[in-house]
Amino acid sequence: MNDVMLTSSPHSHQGTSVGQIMRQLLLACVPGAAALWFCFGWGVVINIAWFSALALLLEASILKLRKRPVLATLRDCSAVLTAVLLALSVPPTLPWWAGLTGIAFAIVVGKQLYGGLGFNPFNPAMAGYAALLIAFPVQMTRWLLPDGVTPALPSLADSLSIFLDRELLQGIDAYTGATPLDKFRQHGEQLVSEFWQSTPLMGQWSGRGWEWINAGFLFGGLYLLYKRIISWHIPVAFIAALALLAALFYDGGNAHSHGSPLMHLFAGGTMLGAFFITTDPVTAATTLRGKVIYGALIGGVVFLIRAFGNYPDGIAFAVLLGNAAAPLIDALTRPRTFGHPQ
Amino acid sequence: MSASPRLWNFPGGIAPLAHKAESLRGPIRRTTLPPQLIVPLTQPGHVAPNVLVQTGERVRKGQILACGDDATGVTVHAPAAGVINAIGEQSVANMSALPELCVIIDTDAAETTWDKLPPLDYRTADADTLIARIADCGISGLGGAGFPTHAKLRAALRKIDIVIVNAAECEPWITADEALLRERAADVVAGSKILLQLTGALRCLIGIEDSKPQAVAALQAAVDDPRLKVVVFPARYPSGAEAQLIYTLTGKEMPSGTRPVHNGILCHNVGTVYAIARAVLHGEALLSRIVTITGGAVSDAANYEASIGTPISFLLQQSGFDERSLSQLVCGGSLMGIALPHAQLPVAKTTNCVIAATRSELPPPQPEQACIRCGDCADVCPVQLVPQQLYWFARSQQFDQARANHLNDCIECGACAWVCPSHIPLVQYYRAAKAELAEQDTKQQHAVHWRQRFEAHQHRMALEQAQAEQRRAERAALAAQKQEQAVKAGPSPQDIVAAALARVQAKKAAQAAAKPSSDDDNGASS
Amino acid sequence: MSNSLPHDTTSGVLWRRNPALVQLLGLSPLLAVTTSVVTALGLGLATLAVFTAASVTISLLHRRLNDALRLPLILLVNATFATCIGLMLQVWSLHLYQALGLYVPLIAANSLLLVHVDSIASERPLLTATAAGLLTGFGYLLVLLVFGALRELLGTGAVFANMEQLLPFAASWKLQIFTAESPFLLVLLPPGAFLLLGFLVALKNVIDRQLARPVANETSMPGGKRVRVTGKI
Amino acid sequence: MSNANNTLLRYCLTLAGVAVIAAILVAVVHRATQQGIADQQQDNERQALNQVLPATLHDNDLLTTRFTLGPDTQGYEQLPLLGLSAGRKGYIALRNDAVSGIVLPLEATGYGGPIVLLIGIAADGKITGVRVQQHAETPGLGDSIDIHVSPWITVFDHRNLDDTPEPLWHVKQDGGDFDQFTGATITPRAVVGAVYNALQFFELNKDKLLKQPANKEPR
Amino acid sequence: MSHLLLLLIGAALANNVALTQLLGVGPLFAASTQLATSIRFAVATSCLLIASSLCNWLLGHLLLAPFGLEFLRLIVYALVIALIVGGTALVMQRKASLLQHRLSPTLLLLTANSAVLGVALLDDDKAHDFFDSLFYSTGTALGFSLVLVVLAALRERLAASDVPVPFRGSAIALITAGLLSLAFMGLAGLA
Amino acid sequence: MTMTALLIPVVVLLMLALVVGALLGVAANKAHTEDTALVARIDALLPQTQCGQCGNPGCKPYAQAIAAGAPINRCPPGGAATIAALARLLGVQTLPLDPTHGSESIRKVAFIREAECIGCTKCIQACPVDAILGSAKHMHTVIESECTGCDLCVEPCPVDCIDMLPAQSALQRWHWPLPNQRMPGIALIASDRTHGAPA
Ligand SMILES: Cc1cc2nc3c(=O)[nH]c(=O)nc-3n(C[C@H](O)[C@H](O)[C@H](O)COP(=O)(O)O)c2cc1C
Ligand SMILES: Cc1cc2nc3c(=O)[nH]c(=O)nc-3n(C[C@H](O)[C@H](O)[C@H](O)COP(=O)(O)O)c2cc1C
Ligand SMILES: Cc1cc2nc3c(=O)[nH]c(=O)nc-3n(C[C@H](O)[C@H](O)[C@H](O)COP(=O)(O)O)c2cc1C
Ligand SMILES: Cc1cc2nc3c(=O)[nH]c(=O)nc-3n(C[C@H](O)[C@H](O)[C@H](O)CO)c2cc1C
Ligand code: SF4
Ligand code: SF4
Ligand code: SF4
Ligand code: SF4
Ligand code: FES
Repeated sequence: MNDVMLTSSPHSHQGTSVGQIMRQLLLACVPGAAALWFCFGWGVVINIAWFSALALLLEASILKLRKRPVLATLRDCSAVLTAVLLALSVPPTLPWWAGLTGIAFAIVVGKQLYGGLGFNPFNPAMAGYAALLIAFPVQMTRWLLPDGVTPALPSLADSLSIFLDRELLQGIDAYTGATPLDKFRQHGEQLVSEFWQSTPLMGQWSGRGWEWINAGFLFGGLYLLYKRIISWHIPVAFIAALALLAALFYDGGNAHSHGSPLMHLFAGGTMLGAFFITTDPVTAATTLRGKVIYGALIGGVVFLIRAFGNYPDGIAFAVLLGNAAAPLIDALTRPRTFGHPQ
Repeated sequence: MSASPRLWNFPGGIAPLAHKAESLRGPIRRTTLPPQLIVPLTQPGHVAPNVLVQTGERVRKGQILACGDDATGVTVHAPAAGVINAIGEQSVANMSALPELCVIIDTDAAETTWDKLPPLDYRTADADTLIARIADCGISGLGGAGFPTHAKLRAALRKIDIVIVNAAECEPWITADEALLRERAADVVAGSKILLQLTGALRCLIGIEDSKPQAVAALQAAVDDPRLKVVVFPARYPSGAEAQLIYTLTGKEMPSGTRPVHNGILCHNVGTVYAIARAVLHGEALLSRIVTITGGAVSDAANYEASIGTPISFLLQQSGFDERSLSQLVCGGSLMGIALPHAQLPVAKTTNCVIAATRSELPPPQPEQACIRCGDCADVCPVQLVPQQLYWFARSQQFDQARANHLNDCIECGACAWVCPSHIPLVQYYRAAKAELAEQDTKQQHAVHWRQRFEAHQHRMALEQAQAEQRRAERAALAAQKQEQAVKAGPSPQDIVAAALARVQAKKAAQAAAKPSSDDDNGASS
Repeated sequence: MSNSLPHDTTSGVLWRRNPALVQLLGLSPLLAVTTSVVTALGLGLATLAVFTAASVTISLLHRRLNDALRLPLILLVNATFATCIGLMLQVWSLHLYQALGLYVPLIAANSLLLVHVDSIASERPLLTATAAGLLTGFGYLLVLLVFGALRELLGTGAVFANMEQLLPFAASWKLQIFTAESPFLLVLLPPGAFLLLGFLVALKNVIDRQLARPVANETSMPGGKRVRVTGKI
Repeated sequence: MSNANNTLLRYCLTLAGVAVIAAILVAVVHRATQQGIADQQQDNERQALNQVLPATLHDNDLLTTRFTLGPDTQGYEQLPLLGLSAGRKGYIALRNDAVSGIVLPLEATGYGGPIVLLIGIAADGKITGVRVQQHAETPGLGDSIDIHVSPWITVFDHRNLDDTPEPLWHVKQDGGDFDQFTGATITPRAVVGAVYNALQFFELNKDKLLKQPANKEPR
Repeated sequence: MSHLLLLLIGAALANNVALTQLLGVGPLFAASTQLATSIRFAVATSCLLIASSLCNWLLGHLLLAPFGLEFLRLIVYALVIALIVGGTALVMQRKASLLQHRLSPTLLLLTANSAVLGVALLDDDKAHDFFDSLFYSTGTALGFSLVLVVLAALRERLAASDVPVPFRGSAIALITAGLLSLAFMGLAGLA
Repeated sequence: MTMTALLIPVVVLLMLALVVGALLGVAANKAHTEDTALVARIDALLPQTQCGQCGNPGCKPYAQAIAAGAPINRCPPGGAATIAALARLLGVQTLPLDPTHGSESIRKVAFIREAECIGCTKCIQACPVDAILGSAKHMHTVIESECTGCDLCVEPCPVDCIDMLPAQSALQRWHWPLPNQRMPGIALIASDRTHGAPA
């Protein structure tokens, strides 16, 4: 009784915790990750393991350096989540050193330099992705061809060799090629339907394999919505803006078309971005109206980059731009306080 | 029974586990008189009370122990007869855990006569009489804040349309109001009618959560006046907070910075209304109140009608207190209550509940983590603040920003901290920041006042200086005249010395004449 | 921005209150032209020249400065010298001039130069003004140089490439320190410039704290500087 | 008010005085450096041309035998082969007063936008050099076409349409003779295609081009 | 018309003055410590930028070019900027210059903005006609203002962050700008 | 070099300079900057204790000094809050309070032990806000609500009968402190969250 701590009210709590939320997110990643593994093989798994280990190590050393509690903080799982999301975004052929650079940038520059969990204005995983893309464009644009397009996915041994940056028997070029979005950018004078015929890369609605990957993340996202871990505002606004713009510029699928809404929704990182990345509460806008604006802004920029920019996909850049705008959006969309005029 | 009235939905809110059944298993218990009572003399704003008794003095039950200085002061009565053992600073159930002035009475259980005032007929008495009676009976709000009821009523005299009786009791664990309503609804109804009479209001709404069907039934049975209406609304914390309750019942938002009485509404807690009824109809001062004793560390949770000043430990004992399983001792509900350092503290007029909680019920707070801006807090804030932003501003000590974001509208309900996955003690941040802002305001007021005073002072000094200057000039002219004469006469060194001496003499005389002015010292050199 | 103090010591200008690192003055060129040593050195020297010339000129004119005239006069002087240096640089090495692009004429609007000329030269006699101009310009040059070398090294693995553009005899100065399969492009691009400078500033802060540690706080008498508001002292 | 006018006058005069000095200074420096700058500019241009057309191939000053080619220039067969979007300069190399080679401006569409090239072709149809003058390819991917980044662009030296027949004017991935870069096929594909087009254009307009001096511009 | 629009978008986003062209970076940091200040400053800089760009275009084409005096352009542009900055500041100065014997910070921040002079010079280099110049300077002004205000809002947020001590202040501001610049790289190719 | 080659630039720049000079000159004459406004705005942020600890005879003089360039960190009664407000107004960096001018403390008021007072009036003369009542040879009292706590009256008192006492009781002063700021999740030190310690 003597050493009872006297604290301000309230004295009870709902019982949720940050670690719990992050673990739910990790769980929700599983369907999408499984689809990635199915389509691209072991590289994905290797990346997840490597990134997670590095993230924990880096975060622990910085916390140690800053004399902050290490274990208690690692237990919030946010570093692992960052690592997993980054690993799910990068090509499965990334050599170990590029992964190291990327995760170091994400955890150290993107997160810990700002003070760690909760303080970072930019999405660490996307900061890491963007930095990697700029720094090592060759490795970052080297996507595997999905199962079904290529006769064989690299075996586990081959995947490990690729990861360790060793020479392969057949050469890595045998497995790699442009992603569907990249290929689509170069459809030149073809009609969309002609383009679809011309390459085995395209599947039902979108890139072969990528459809399933996006469906996986969509499924995980719906689980998060159901669990009320995330609110609908950002994903819905993001998807709506992207689909709307795509529809506007679809142009009947002729030579100047920028692709159908369906293609855009199930291509590249759309669903991962919509449910797992734009929703990062730390770096997103927080007011309800703000969230809608934020989601729509990112969706719009993603389309602009895909359609008119120099990059085949723009989730990372769009998210970073949205992050930058978030504080401003928040400042401009403060809700009306009870008892105050509008 | 008419069709259920329209209800309005206030924003946000939470639904924590109620924990109310435990203490509602039996009727309100009366306790034996504890051997010693510690009666707090606390006054609004912590100003010093006027103590009217002395150590060693014998007091009767209901005798006035102390009163306040001004119109907002609260009268404190002896809850029981006995001898004053001491008057001094004692720990009481407050947030600071700093001692306050109390009177300790060694009770005399044999002596039970009670100095009551004569009953009043509220239908004929005028408002001033009624308010004076309420003041004489030492009633202050029993709903939480403990604001002197007579002061609130005096401000309410202007124009009140609606009287609202707050029977929401939305906080977990507390059942004092519910118990009161189950057993003594008639007095509450009588008190409401007194308030209607006193204020001239046309309607009285008794707001109560739908989680208290027995109390609702008792109330409805007791209501015998068409002006009174019992309004039942869904349970959601903090439906009992004044502004939220008023909105639920009337749809009126109290403009920020105003109190309900400014908007034609008077809101009182049922306990207060009951006390008003007792004071007016029976002349009884507020000597006891109903206290819920509950929590896993007591085996026999119940409501007690306890004399003010009863040590909490005394009540706990009666309920089978097991100190070993205690984790936290909280006075009030789990969401707004005060954590108590120990149980040797007295029941005060605002003490509605004591929770002796086990570790699983109210675990010690988890370490604070960084805010992840999840926005859960904003979803539940009943005032539609953005709590996390207020937190960021408070944390970085940008208090002006916090003010601009309406920190002062926060009712400290704790809903935000209850949901926060990062376990941030948000309310403590707000309290600290609010205090800081209040301090700034006081400083600002002082500064304005002192600037005026200083300028007045400067002005006065300048005037005095000018007057002194003038006198000096006159003297100088005089001296010059003299000197001129002396020159004409052909001065000698002796003359000059003599003249100087004369000047000194003159100066001393002048100084004696011009009393307080200090400027004359300079005159010597001229 | 206006706190570049006129009474700085050499170590103060070069390190402790280094205008570029501490006050973030003259940042645009520092970030833009430091992709290699040769461009950094070229712009640094040009800026140093304008610094000195403008300091001298303004110090000569300082009696004639007043509120309304200060700005146009300073800009006029800066622009004049920047133009002259630009013309001369074109003769010396057009390649370098083109590599530096806009940043040579933009010396005229360099915030460090403006603040320096405004605060130092206009209050000082000729000689000290010249010295101050040289010193501040030199401090800036050093930062440019260090930053340029760092970025060139990290980005390409070599330093002192293309030095012949500035110094005709320096054609063989290129030092290949390491060869990477994938050059670290990020440091050569604008984001890398910001990030790297951020790290440099932090490094300076760390060093400063290490340096500051042994110095005991001077004890001072609290309230020692009080004056009486009323009455006698 | 006269006081105010006085200060006004003083403002103007001070500023004017300094302005006059500044004008003189700058005018003098400008005058003094004018010639030097012009020389430098020509030197630079010559150096650039030297890279695509070695000095040994000609005895004239290429700057004196410039001509303009643009999208709207008349009189050439299949001008679109050069892909020009704006008027640019070509140069004629003379040896012993005969045309010994030619430098053509050229544009290709790369990954990040237009790639601006200069190609030198000897009178016998052999490429003497190709250089990229401007491009917006992704750093680290497509930018290997820049001589400062990689020597790749020299693979064209000495080739002609005979020793490298049409099927080989492609990147290796498309069955041709030229290396692509790791992770970047579009850029080299574009450059190879453009160079091939330039050779075709040269073949088509050989007669006109090798008689070019009529067209020459005064310096 | 569409090329004017592209010019505007390009100047505002894809080739943002501050983040990709690295012009006006000093004032960007100095004026972005508070959101409210940054907005005022963004408006002031935008007006200055557009006005000076147009004045300078007129002077350059109507005065300097006819007399072959292009070599004077820097001096002329600088004087025009001084006139606009100084004039507005003198007339509108609400906050008296703090230190009487120095240029006021606001004045300095406006003048020392290399974006202002830079745009005038770039107009020449790119041979813009009058409307090009109008749209280009407007785009530049928009781009600068956007980055300034966004950075200010970010830095206000940083003020409450637990940034490691050596990085507090300008270091973390620079790193934030770096990440912002990284984000803007994604817009390459738009326009 | 021909004369015209020199003349044209000279004439052009001369004209331009004259125009710029004239316009700026006119503008400067029109806008004679009012400094008193700034002093008043600075003064509005000072606590008006009028204690002189800043080295100026009163708050207004310190405001003037700041307007003329004095450091903003010299007022101990104002403390960190005042420094922050000044920094915001003036757009300069905040600084810690200059310890040579004193340290921040809670507000105090003068209290005269009336039994000991000899009525010398020295304290009355010292008080900058006329907060002391009394006349010669009669005991003096401080009007508590007017006293700024400057303690200027303490030193002149020949019998040392003036005490500076806290203006508010500990209970009145108490408020919740900000929770432990070392974040995140530093193990809580009991005393940091245990109340009772006045902020
Ligand atoms: C004129 C007037 C002034 C009041 N001033 C205060 C006050 O300063 N503090 C206070 O807590 N309640 C004051 N009250 C009472 C409030 O209206 C309210 O009933 C009381 O604060 C209870 O609030 P609670 O919701 O926190 O329990 C005042 C009421 C009136 C009529
Ligand atoms: C969050 C919150 C919850 C409250 N809940 C109740 C409640 O359930 N019942 C109640 O009577 N007063 C409650 N109050 C206090 C009321 O706001 C108000 O102070 C009281 O009804 C005034 O009556 P009184 O003057 O009789 O105390 C609450 C206050 C707050 C801030
Ligand atoms: C961001 C990004 C930038 C790229 N930049 C270029 C480039 O500049 N040049 C290029 O040839 N390919 C570039 N590519 C790669 C092409 O899109 C394509 O994937 C590559 O040429 C491989 O084509 P292949 O499958 O035909 O070998 C880039 C890809 C990405 C994702
Ligand atoms: C819904 C949700 C989404 C998240 N998305 C990301 C993400 O995209 N990238 C990331 O690094 N961390 C993400 N996190 C983890 C965490 O918030 C993030 O690491 C913080 O930004 C670190 O301060 C997410 C967390 C949640 C709850
Ligand atoms: S609930 Fe807690 S973590 Fe979530 S936004 Fe609010 S304060 Fe931050
Ligand atoms: S404590 Fe304040 S901020 Fe939090 S929910 Fe309640 S009213 Fe809102
Ligand atoms: S120290 Fe502060 S309170 Fe005292 S005189 Fe100076 S400004 Fe006023
Ligand atoms: S009474 Fe004393 S302490 Fe109070 S204001 Fe006057 S001189 Fe200052
Ligand atoms: S109290 Fe006035 S002199 Fe001592």
